[in-house]
This record gives sequence, structure tokens and C-alpha cells, in this order.
Amino acid sequence: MRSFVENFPFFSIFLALLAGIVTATIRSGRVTYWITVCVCAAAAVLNAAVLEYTYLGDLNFTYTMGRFLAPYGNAIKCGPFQALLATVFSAVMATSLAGGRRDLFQDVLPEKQRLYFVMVDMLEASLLALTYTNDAFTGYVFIEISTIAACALVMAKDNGPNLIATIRYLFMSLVGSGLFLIGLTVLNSITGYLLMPSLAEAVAELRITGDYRIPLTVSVGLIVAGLGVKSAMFPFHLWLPDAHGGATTASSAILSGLVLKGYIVLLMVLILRVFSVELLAELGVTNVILAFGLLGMILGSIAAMRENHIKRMLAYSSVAQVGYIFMGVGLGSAEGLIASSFHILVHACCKPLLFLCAGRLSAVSGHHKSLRNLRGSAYRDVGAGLGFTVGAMSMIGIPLFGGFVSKLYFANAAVPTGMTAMILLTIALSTVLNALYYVPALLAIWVKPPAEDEAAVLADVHPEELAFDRSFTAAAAVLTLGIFVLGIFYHPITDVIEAGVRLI
Amino acid sequence: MSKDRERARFTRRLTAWVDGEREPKDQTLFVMEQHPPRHVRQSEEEFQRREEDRLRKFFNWYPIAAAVICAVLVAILLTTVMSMPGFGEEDNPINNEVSDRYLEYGAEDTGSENVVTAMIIGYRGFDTLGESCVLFLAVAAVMILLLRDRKNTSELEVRQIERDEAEAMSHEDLILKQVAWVLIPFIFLFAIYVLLNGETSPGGGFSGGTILGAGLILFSAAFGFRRMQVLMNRRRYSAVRTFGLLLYGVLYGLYIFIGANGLPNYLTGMILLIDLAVGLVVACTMYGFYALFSRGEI
Amino acid sequence: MLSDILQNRYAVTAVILFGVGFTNLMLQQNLLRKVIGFNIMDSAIFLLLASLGYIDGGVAPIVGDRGFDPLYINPIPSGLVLTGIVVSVSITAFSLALIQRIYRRYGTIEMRELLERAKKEDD
Amino acid sequence: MIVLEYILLIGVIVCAVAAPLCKRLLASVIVYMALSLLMAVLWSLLQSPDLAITEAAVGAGVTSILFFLTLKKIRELKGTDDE
Repeated sequence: MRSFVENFPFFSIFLALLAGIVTATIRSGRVTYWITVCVCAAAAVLNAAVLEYTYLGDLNFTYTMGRFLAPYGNAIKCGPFQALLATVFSAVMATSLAGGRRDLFQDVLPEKQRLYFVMVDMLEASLLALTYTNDAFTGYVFIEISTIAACALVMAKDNGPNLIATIRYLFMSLVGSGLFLIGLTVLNSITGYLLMPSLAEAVAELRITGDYRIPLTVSVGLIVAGLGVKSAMFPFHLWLPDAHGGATTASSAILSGLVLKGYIVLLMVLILRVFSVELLAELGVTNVILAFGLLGMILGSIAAMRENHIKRMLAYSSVAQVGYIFMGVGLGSAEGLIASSFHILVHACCKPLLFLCAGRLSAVSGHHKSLRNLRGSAYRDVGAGLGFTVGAMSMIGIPLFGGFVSKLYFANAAVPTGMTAMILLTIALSTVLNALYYVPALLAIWVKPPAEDEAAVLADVHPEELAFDRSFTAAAAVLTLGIFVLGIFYHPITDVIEAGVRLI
Repeated sequence: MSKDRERARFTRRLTAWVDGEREPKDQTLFVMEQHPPRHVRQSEEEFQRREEDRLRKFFNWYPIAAAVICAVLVAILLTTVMSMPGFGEEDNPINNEVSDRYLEYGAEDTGSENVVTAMIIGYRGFDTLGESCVLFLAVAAVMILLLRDRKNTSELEVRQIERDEAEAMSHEDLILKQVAWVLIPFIFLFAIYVLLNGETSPGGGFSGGTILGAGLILFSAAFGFRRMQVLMNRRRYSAVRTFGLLLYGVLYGLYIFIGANGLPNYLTGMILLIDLAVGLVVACTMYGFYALFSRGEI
Repeated sequence: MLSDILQNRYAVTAVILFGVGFTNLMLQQNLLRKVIGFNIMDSAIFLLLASLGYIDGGVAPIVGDRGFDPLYINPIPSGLVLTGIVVSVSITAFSLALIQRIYRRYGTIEMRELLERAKKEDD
Repeated sequence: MIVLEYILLIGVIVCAVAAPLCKRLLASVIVYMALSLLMAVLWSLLQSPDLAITEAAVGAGVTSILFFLTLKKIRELKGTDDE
């Protein structure tokens, strides 16, 4: 008889699934909104309980989905690492929805709002399942769920450029999941398993005997490439700015902050649990990931510098941040992975905050998005201005903010490798580049424009928009708090991550 | 006085910098000759031309790069499959204790003689639940896109559709109707047979549901949407769909809970119910796609 | 070499199909053809997966009292492919619906024209 | 049997190459439908009747219907201008 807490991961996944199903029948958009927010919050609470249980007990457990033990039936596996990520993901999901609420109800037609929340519920379920899964094929199925749901979130705004961005996103995602599935097929053909523990044993044996070397290498490469395409790893990022920059505020926040991370978490779990870091280093895959990560860090930032559409700028900045995470994975050490995981958390707090604040700032400036028209908008909603400032500071990596700590950990992890100088230089360069586009953005929102310009902008603003937005302010406050917690009390969190990576 | 002016100038320059505008540098009096400003702010046409150029360049290199990637990928995959385990051999790694167990105890464990059904519903049921959710989600996504609303349909089109329908009702296609009269009962019968016999013969929820859906599509095409609505209007449709998936979800959730906690198993004969639920979901999905695609309405 | 190819005929066919589908998904300008390419690519993956489970002389894995014990093929790949087929039809429906809307909005389904027009109306 | 297998495999490849190359979209879709049917036969050769039934109903049936409906919509809209 297992302890009751061990049911909670499964409960949270099912809660989200069932909420998605039930939501489709409710007509009122407001009710579905509240259901979704509550479900996400409940999932966060449940997962926090799991986190406490696993961290204090220093254990991880396998939960069979059904009566059949591995390798016969599906299973999920849960430890501190997964529980922490799941908690943060669910909490950020709820906050992003709350923060983008006003835009959401404006952008989506009333009769379709419930369908939007169906997508959000399913996305939550698939994120949790991707985090917890112990079965590679379940991973594939939930990747497809999150593909459809994410595309639907992009197109929910339903104007022309959005539809085109969606179809580009969809095709790119399909390429990614196709590559992932064929990689999985090849892996299955040489090992014969789908559950991760058995896969790990079989892969370890193949590594020793040296059989099927080519298929093993190719399947690792295909799986990494497939998940890389879906999480906008550098050369495959072309779809991202349109998709994330054009969507409604809450969608952008969820997509940029969470959905990209879901795939990366699956990749990290596969690397740690199945392939082992040593094998990846042996096959040279880590070096490729490292190179792409470093390139992404630089080129993503450069692309962001050329952008003056604020949301697209943030989207390009996501490319750079995903580059950081992949760089950590590519270091090929446990330290690198810990730094990456921490950065996932930091970015999951920062990017939604930035997107929410950008959405709010543009709402008080007549829904203009270019930096020129946002001049002085921070004074029209000081909360949004402060939130944007905090997010940007954290992105640049100022001490006391979350981003600084993760950069510190990246630098620490880079020291034992042979390429310390290059990696440190790249981090430094990328920091400078980050500053080069976030500082002008900050100045733009905080510097008052000439009176006539401001009057021109204000003429476009609907007076309702200027009213105080309670749910947005609450959401921004929560995320800001999260950034400070990550930046100041980071030690317990890295301890949890470390325990999780050890136990995985 | 001069301080104020100084500050105003500073502010102006700052705003110009933030906007990315360049301002002419002729602040001093002692300039002998003036260089023309290097970056003239490009005019609108210039900007457009640049954008088009960029797009054209993108399209010029994109096929080449994609073709190279494809060729490399196919070459790699060919070498891979050449060194993969041979086709049809009995001692391949994939034929391991897992498949042996499924074949040997599948009927006993799950009560289904068709091992494929046993596997997708019993052993790996979580995947199948996810897959049903994909179907559900796809219909919801298509609804977002195609369900009639003020953005995707104009008044004119609605009237056009209604006129077409009225015409179709009065002007019936005799051959299609006669054929449908004969075929539809058989299709439904076959669908139900496949659906309910998933345990002992090929088929099950997915195939049976698809055939059922195809039958509904044929009915709708032959006898018109109006008559179809007698059978299945929007509320009934959404009720059936939700009921199917909810039944599946709840049953399966209970099953997982019982199995994982090692409680005694009360749920025997669950496969039939789950097959039925899956069949309902799939049939509704297929018909829903058709209705939304052809009319934007269910 | 040739005997190898003949031995692995299903896998080789699957890889060729995959290449064709992938090329079309990436290169075609017409969105509908892209979708067809995607479908071909998925079929290729399923063919590869299903051929893994086949055993020479095996029969379909429907166990029953036949009085003798035949050699059954491996049921796992079949189950996985079943899942995959259903997922792929959902995605096809979704992308076709998207194409309908795009056509209604822009009057074309050529990727190049669409991108040009989207660039123009970007704010 | 083996001859049939080769014929089918070659047929599948030919269909796959031809489908996107057809000039008319309708022809492409029809060729794709043929590909699906061939796949269904291949699956029954691989002793997976479950797959054969599903592929015949899904690939050749529902998917093709959806393609045809999309084509019909596009053709209907061709005369009118957008928005």
C-alpha cells in the first residue's frame, strides 16, 4: 500500500484532462476561466505536496498507470526535480492566465472562449505528463497534444498574420514530432522497450557491447533534433517570433514561458534517465548541442536588437534564453544540467512577466506594439512598468534578480570543461547584448515623450483600458516575487534540483 | 535658463537614441565641411523593397538548404536501416519478454483475445487516453477555426448556404439516396459489430468508431443536413462526445487508481465499456470534422 | 548490398517515403501539398514501425483456442501505429481547417505569397 | 506472395513521388488516397488486420473526404474576393 501523496501527480494530470473535457460543455467564458485557473492552482498545490514528500524523504517513486508493472504497462516517475518543475509550471500557468485576462476576453470571440480554455487545460495536462512520464511513447502522444493546443493558443486571436504564423508553427512542429517519432522507432527496434528504465538498461548494454552503433547514434540525434525543433533550438527558431509575438498576451506568456520548456524537460529526462550523459559525450552529441546553444545565445540576442516590435523582441529573447538552456545541457555534466534546470525556472517566471507587462503597457497605449509608441507608458500603469523593469533586470543578470544566479551557475558549470574561456566569453557577450536591447526598451517606457506625441497616442486609448487592472497587478506581483525568491533564496531551490537530478 | 535648454536637448537626444533615430551632428560652429549623414532614414518604399529583397533571399536559400538537409537525412536513415535488425527475424531485440508476456497472458490479464486491443486498452491505456484527448482537442481546434462566427462567415454566405440546402432538399439525388438506403443499415451494423468485437477479432473502438462516423457522414450527405439534425443536433452531439470521453476518463482513472494502489480489482469486463466509449468519441470526432468542414456548424 | 536491400525492403521503402514526405513538407509552396507531404511522412514512419513487429510466418495476434500454438507477430508496433494513425488524422483535419481559413482571408494558399502579404500588413 | 509485396512497395513509392507532383490538387489528393489504400493492403500483408481496417477507414475514407471538402471550399471561394 503506497502513501496517498504518491497519487497526487496522477490526480493533477487527470484533473486537468477532465477539466478540459468538462469545460467544452460550459457556455460562459468567465466560468471556464475560473475553472481553468482553479485547476491550475490546485495542480500547483498538489504538486507542491509531492515536492515536500519527495524532497524530505529524499526519494523518487514510480507510479504504475494501471495494474501492470514496468516494462509491461505505462508508468510515471516522480522525484523532487519533476515535482518542482510541475509546481512552478502549474503556478505560472494560472498566473499567466490571470495576468492576460483582459486582453484575452477582448481578443477571443465570446462564443469561442470556452474552447480556448479547453486548450489551456489540455496544455496543462500535457505539460504535467511530459514532466512526469516514464515512457517514451507516452511522451510522443503528449507532445502531439501540446502541439495542437499550442497552435490553437496562437490562432485564438484569429486575425490574418496570426493564422499564417500558426500554420508555420504547425508545420515546423510536425517536422519536429516526425523526427522524434522516427528516432523513437529506431531506438525501439534496437532495444525493444519503450519504458525508460528498461530502455536505459538496454542502451547501457549496447554501449558496452558496441552493437548497433550507427542506429543508436542516429536515434539519439533524431530525438535531440526533434525536440530541438519543437523547443526553438537555434537554427530551427524561425517560426517562433511570429507565433509568440502575434498571439494574445496570455498565450504568448504561456507559450514562451512554459511550452518550450516542456519539451526541454522531456529531453533532459531522456538524457539523464535513458542515454546517460557519458554516452552523449561519447557520441559527440553534447558538443553539437553546446555549439547550437552558444550560437543561439548570440544570434537570438542580435535578432532581438534589430526588432522594435516589443513582443517580437521578447520572442527573440526567448530564442537566446533557450540557447542558454541548451548550452547547459551541452556542457555534458550534472552541474550543467542543474544550471539549465534553474534557468528553466527563472525563465518560466521572467518571460511571462515580461509578456504580461508588455501586453498591459501596449493596452494602455492604444494597443500599439512598437517601442516608439510605448513611450512613457510606464507612467500610465506603474505596476506594469515596474514589472517590466524587474523582468528586464533579471534577463540582463543584475545581482539579486533570478537571472544573475543562473548565469553564475552556468559559469560555474563551464569551468571544468575544456572550453571555459569560450563559454565564459559568450556568456559575457550575451549579457552585454541583452543589456543593449533591454535598456533602450526600459528607457522607452520610462522616458516621458513630448506632450503632443503623448496626446496622439492617448487619443487611441479606450478609457476603460486605463482603469486599474486588478488581476494583472496580482499576477505581476506574484511573478515579481518569484524572481526575487529565485534571486535571493536560491540555495534551497538548487538543493532540490540537485537532489532531483541525483535521484532521477 | 541655459541649464533648462541643456536638459531639453539631452532629453531630445535620448529619445532620439531610444527610437533609433539619428540626428545630424552639426552642433558645433567650426565645421569646415559637412559630411552627409551616413544613415538616411529610409523611406517607406525603400523599406518595403528591402523587406521584399530579404524575403526573396530567404526563398532563394531556403529550398537549397532544405534539399540538402533532406538528402543528408535520407542518406543517414538509409545507412541506419541497413544496420538495423533484419526484417521478419524472430530473434530481433523487439521480440522480447514484453511481447511474450502480452501474447501469453494478454487474454488472462485483460480479458481480450485480440492482443492489440489488450495492449492499447489494458497495458498501455494511458497512451490511448491521450490519443482520445488528441481527437477531442482536434475537434475543439477545428471548432475555433470553422464554427460560424462574425469573423469567418458573412451574412451573404449564410444565406447562400441555406439556399443551397433548400435546393438540395427539393432536388434530391435519387441514386445517392437509394444507395444510401441500402448501404447505411449495413454500415451501421458492421460498425457495431467491429466495435463490440474488438476483444475477439480485429477492430475495436478506433476502427469501429471510424466506420460509424463514416456511416453518419454518408447519412448526412445523402439525406441532407436538416434530417441529420433530427438525429444529432449540436447539444446532443456535444453531450455524446463529452459523455464518451468522460466515461472513458473516469473509468480509466479509477482503474489506474485501483491498480497503482494495489486495491482489489472490481473492474472486470472493462474493455467492452471502454471500447464503446472510444467508439463514441471517434465517431463523433469524424462526423464533427465533416460537419464543420462542410457547413461550419454541427 | 542488393540482398540487404531486399531483406530490409520495408525499411528501405519507408525511408524513401520519409524522404519524399519530408522534402514535400519542407519545400512545397502549396499548403495543401505540404499537408499531403506530412501525411506521406507519417505513413512512412508507421510503415517502418509496423515492419519491426513482423515475424516471418507469423499470424495476427488474436489468441484463441485453435488447438495448436501458432507463431504470432509482435503486437506492440501495431498498437503504437494505431495510436499514430489517429493522431495523424486529427492533425490533418486541424491543418486543413487552418488552410480553409487562410484561403478565405488571403485568397491564396501559396506560402510565398502569404508571407509577402503578411509582412505587408504587419503593424 | 513476395511478388505482390514488391509490386505494392514499388506502387507505394510511385504514388508518394507522384502525389505532390500532380499539377491539379484534386489529382494529388486522389493519388494520395490510392497510396492510403495500398498501405492498407500492405498492413494486412504484415498481419496487422487492425491497422488495415483503421487505415482503410481513416486514411482512404475520412482524410480524403476532408481533403475534398477543403478543395471544394477553395474552389467555391475562388470567384469571390476575400474579406
